[in-house]
Amino acid sequence: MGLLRKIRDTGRVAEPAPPRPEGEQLSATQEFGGSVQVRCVDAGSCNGCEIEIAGAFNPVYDAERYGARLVASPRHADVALVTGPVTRNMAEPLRRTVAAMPEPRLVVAVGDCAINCGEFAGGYGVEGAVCDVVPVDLAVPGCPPRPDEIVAALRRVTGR
Amino acid sequence: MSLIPAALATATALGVAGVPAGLILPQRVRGALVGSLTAGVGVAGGTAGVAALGGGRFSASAPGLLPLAGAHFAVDALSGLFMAVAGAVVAAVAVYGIGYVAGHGSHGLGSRGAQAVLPLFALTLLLVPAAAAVSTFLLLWELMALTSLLLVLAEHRARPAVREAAVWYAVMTHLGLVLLLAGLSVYAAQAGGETFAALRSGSGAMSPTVRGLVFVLTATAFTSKAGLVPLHAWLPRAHPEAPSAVSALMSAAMVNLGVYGLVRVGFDLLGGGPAWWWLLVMAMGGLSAVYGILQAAMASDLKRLLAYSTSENMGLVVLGVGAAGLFAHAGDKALAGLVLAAALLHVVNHSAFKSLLFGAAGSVLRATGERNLDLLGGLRARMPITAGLFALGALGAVALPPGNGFVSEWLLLQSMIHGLAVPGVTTAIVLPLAVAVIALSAGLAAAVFVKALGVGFFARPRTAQAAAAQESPLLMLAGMALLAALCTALALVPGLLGDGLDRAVAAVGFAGMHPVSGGGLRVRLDEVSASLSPLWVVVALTVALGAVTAATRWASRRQRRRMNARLWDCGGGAPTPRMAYTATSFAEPLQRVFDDVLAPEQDVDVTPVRESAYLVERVAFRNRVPDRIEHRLYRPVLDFLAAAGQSARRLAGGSVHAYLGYGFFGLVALLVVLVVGW
Amino acid sequence: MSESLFTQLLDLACGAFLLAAVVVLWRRELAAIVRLFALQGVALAVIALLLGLHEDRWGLLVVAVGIGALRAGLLPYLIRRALAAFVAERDGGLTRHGGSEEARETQPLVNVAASLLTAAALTLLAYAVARPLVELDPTPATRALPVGLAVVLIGFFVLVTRRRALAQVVGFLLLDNGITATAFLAASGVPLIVELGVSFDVLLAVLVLQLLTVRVREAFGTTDIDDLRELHD
Amino acid sequence: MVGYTAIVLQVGAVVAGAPLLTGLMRQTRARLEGRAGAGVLQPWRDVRKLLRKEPITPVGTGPAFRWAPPLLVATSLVLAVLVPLVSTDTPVRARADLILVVSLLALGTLALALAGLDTGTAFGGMGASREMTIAALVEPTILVAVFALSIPAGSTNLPVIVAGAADQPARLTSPAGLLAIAALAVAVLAESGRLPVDNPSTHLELTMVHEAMVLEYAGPDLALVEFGAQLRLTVLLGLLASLFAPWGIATGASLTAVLLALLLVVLKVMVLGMALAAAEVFWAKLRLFRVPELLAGSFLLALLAVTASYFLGAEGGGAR
Repeated sequence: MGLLRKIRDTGRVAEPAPPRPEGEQLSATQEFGGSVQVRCVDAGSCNGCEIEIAGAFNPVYDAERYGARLVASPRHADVALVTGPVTRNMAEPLRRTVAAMPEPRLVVAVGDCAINCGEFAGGYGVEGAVCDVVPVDLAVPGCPPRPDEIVAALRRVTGR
Repeated sequence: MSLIPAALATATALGVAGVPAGLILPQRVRGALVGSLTAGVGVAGGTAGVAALGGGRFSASAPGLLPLAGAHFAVDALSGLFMAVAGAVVAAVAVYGIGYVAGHGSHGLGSRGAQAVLPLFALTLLLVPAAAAVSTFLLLWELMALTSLLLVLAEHRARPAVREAAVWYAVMTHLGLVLLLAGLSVYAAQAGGETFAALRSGSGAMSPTVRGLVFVLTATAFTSKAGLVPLHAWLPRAHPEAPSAVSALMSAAMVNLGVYGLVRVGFDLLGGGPAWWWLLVMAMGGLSAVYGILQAAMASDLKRLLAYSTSENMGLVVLGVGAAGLFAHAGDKALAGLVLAAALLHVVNHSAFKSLLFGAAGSVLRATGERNLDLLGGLRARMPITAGLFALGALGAVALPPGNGFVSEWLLLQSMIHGLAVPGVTTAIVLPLAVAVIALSAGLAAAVFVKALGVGFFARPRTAQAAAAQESPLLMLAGMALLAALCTALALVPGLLGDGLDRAVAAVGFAGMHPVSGGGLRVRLDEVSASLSPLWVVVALTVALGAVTAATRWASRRQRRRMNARLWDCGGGAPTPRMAYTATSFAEPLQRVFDDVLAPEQDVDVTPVRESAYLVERVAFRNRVPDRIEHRLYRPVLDFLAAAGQSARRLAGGSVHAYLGYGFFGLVALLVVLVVGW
Repeated sequence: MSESLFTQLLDLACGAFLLAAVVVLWRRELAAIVRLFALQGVALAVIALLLGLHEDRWGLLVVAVGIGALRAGLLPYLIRRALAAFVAERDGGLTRHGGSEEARETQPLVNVAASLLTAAALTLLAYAVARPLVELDPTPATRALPVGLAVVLIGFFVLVTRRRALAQVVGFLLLDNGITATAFLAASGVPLIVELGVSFDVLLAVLVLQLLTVRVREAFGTTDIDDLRELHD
Repeated sequence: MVGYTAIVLQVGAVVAGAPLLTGLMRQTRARLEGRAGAGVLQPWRDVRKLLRKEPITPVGTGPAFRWAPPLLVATSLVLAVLVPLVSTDTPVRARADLILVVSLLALGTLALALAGLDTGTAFGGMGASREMTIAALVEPTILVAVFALSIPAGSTNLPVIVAGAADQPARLTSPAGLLAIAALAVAVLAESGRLPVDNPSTHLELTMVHEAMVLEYAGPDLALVEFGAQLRLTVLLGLLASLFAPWGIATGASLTAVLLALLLVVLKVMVLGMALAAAEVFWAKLRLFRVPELLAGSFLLALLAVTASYFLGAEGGGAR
């Protein structure tokens, strides 16, 4: 019964939804129609971005209310959230992951490393930024980006 | 009326003609001709059976045919049912066998000996139910055992395991014969005659002890023939090692005769008995149902799996037979008739799907040389027709709609559920357990056949043999197609059997409840009713499937083309077929759940590299699920026999005089006993 | 109270009574087991209460209140206190076995699924055995007689198969509950004085057992009864 | 005529309501976790989007993979026709046999398990193996519970059972009735792949049962798989509602009664779904090898229900 009391005392922790983010609509958004399944790919990140992505789906930011949901297989996914500079060992798996997603599909690069290799630029194990490996449709800058920025990017994809 | 004797005579003539044909003919035409003769035996015998099911009766005696007693034959609807089933299976399997033999040359089933015996075996399958005297019955029974034994041995040159299986089979079937001989002899002596008519009229005057003794002896023999646990040990050995056509005949026609014997002796001749007989029978049936299917779930040898599934299905049938006895004892002939009809219907259905499954397994074995599911896979692309036929048989075996097994298991469940109307604390306790047993075995059967189909036929081939498989020759496919048609007919219009089933039930004195008629099944008792229409289910499913497909197509009308893509490999290298689940891994959760029952043997050997104990060079893992009942029950007996044999060797010193002396003293002792006795 | 309502309520109480015993086999947490035992005490009290009301025997009402107080209140309280003592000691962290093992029946001698199936078999046995008794005098009360018998058997089974001393105490108490229920249902209760005496005995037994387990625990660091085999040598 | 209307209404409500029920359950869960939630319409949006996506056939898969999703939905649709949710007096009432219903459920499970094996991936096989293990163990529970339910009605025919229970509510509050409810409820949880047997929202392959089998599906096929699972859950909850709270179900040929019954059954299923979602917040998924314990427990309950209805059933003509 402790949990019940906890639920009652806590109430709603999700913050009120901020206004819909600016920016032109992506072509696929229309087809998604407010439902986006997300597959995360860690292509070599320091895990800072992963923590923020987890934050974006927690009760406070609650990305799920805009229709985004994490899934376990790229076959189920519409969007690949790619983090980190793409390491040599992850380049091929990343290509395969994106190829395994059914059309229409989008790739979102999360974090500075994913956009331009960030701190790791020129590292011996780094193949390049995400856009060097797969076409990127949307980028979320930041090192790491704040959860609300990730949520805002996802909202541009879901259109809600 | 004269159809039955004519058909039986034709069958006999064809079967007997097959013996010289198999021995003399050159190899080129042997298979085809003997196969045609065997098919003829099947058709003729099946015709006789159908005629008997249609209400025909026949009885004849040939006093001179056998010494002392003469031969007696009688055919009623109960015999007719088993003859019709055996006839249909024999005819289809014979066609299959022609194709099977054609590829094998003169080895195995194609050899002179095997081809000469095959028609005779088919004939005995058809004649055993027609026997109407103890001596005739026993003679045919033994002939059936011997011919099947020779057929099991057919491939003994190819694999040494065949010989061991044959020894097991020979010993167990002859122990069964001894029990049967003892039981029926006591019965005949007490009844004062050896024809079934004499036994029937004499059973009333016998003391309960003698009746009980007769029943226990004969029931033990019959259940062993039916492959029931714990007397099943021959079955999972002989079925896999026999040529597949023979396995099909044994599993779909021969084991049925165990049930026939049980029903004939228990109900018809002895006229039913006290509750403990039937509780015993039900206990054996329930045990085999669950234990058989559990062992099938653990098996990765395809034919062994099918053999254990036979044990399970016969268990379900015998469970029904036992329940019928229980209800009859309580005085409810209507319910007894209903549940017996369900059991007999399951015999028919099981024969249809099991012969089909064994046929398909034979095709796989022929195409790949492999029975181990772990080494097969991907066959659906290379042998699509065989895979489809196996799937059809498996649908029957899992007892789900729209398969034919579902029809009879539904009826069996219904009759058990409604059996609670029979007063008494025994039924109230036994029936829920029986329902649970049927349900558990049906659930496990689903897992078993998903495994057999999914691991053996789906995904990609695991070995080169499986990858190089080729579709079977036309005649094998034709034989299986006949059986598939039979399965489909039984699944969609069980009403085909209709009155025949009622007559078979009425032949042992129970009320026919007409559970199967026209469009479906209907159970109607005093206070209960239930109905099932398999055809409706199929139509409904088809319509729904069509609607779903059409709706999906409409909803995604701006349809993108269906894309072929590589399997999702988690981004790593493409998954190799060796990564796919095998039959062993598929069964692992069940093995763990039923750990206490199965007692699997596992051991892990870790070999470290020479330099360090922490670096592993090789890990060997062995997992074996032995037949536990067999281990616990047979091993001590075998050990005892071996020990006894050792000590008996002292008697056999090698001196011929001593041997003659034993005979002499034995004779004298016997005479002394006789003199003193009188 | 109308006849049909009485039957309905009595059946319900008996059902709850049996169910509590069954669920004891299901759960591993000793705390939950004790809670279930308390629940069973309530069901037993309700059975006594119903019988008393139905047959206008006011003595039974007193017994019912007494049973409720003892079996749903005092005994669970005592066991819970013993349990709390173990768990508190665990926090000292000095014992050979972990405290969480003390608070849970982790490894019963017969695994849980098999215990449940055994319970099913025992219940069927109880029904079969009690059948002749029921047929002597088929009233709603005697018809529920097998329930009491089944609880006796299940209690015995718990006693045989559980390792923790406290689980065994509960098993013993289940057994006693079953006997009491059987007595009520068969003969509509034993004389008041006998019932009081028995209850007093049970209370004493529990106190003694509780003392014993504490001693055992202090001496051996565990209440796994199987470990007591070492005493044999 | 009213009978046909009832069936059309019922199937329509189930088809339209199945995703909404899932949405409602997710929303309930979200609220209890302090989240805002995606709204009850979200599963419909998911289905719509998946239908528009590209269908994919992985190389090496065959007809089983292709046809399992439509077959799953088809079996659920037939169930939606058969199970009396709105009216017991429909043209299919003679066909609505409880054993048939159970078998059709199993047929859907089996089709999906074969599809999982057909992919030839490790996860597909793993999911199929686990799913079939659970399905095999659920079967005895569910059929013995069916047995218990059929005793007072004297039939396994669903409309007869439901109508009988609606006439005599005492059947439901008897120990037999209550035990059968509990047993069947556990079986329903297992059949529909909910907590504590299976976690439908897990992302970890090694903990998956149902999800592992469908990892290869994409686009419209995936839409069918998800829709099929939602249909099953809805039909099963509806079945529970009809069996154990049959009040208000139409038993005659009156259109108003049918409409009222439709409204009531929607409410009942909503309440059941929300209760289940709320309960799931409190439950953890059981280890796979603890599931047999749960099912053994529910089997015991079912068996007790049978014996109780036989031995205790003093009234209602239960025992004879």
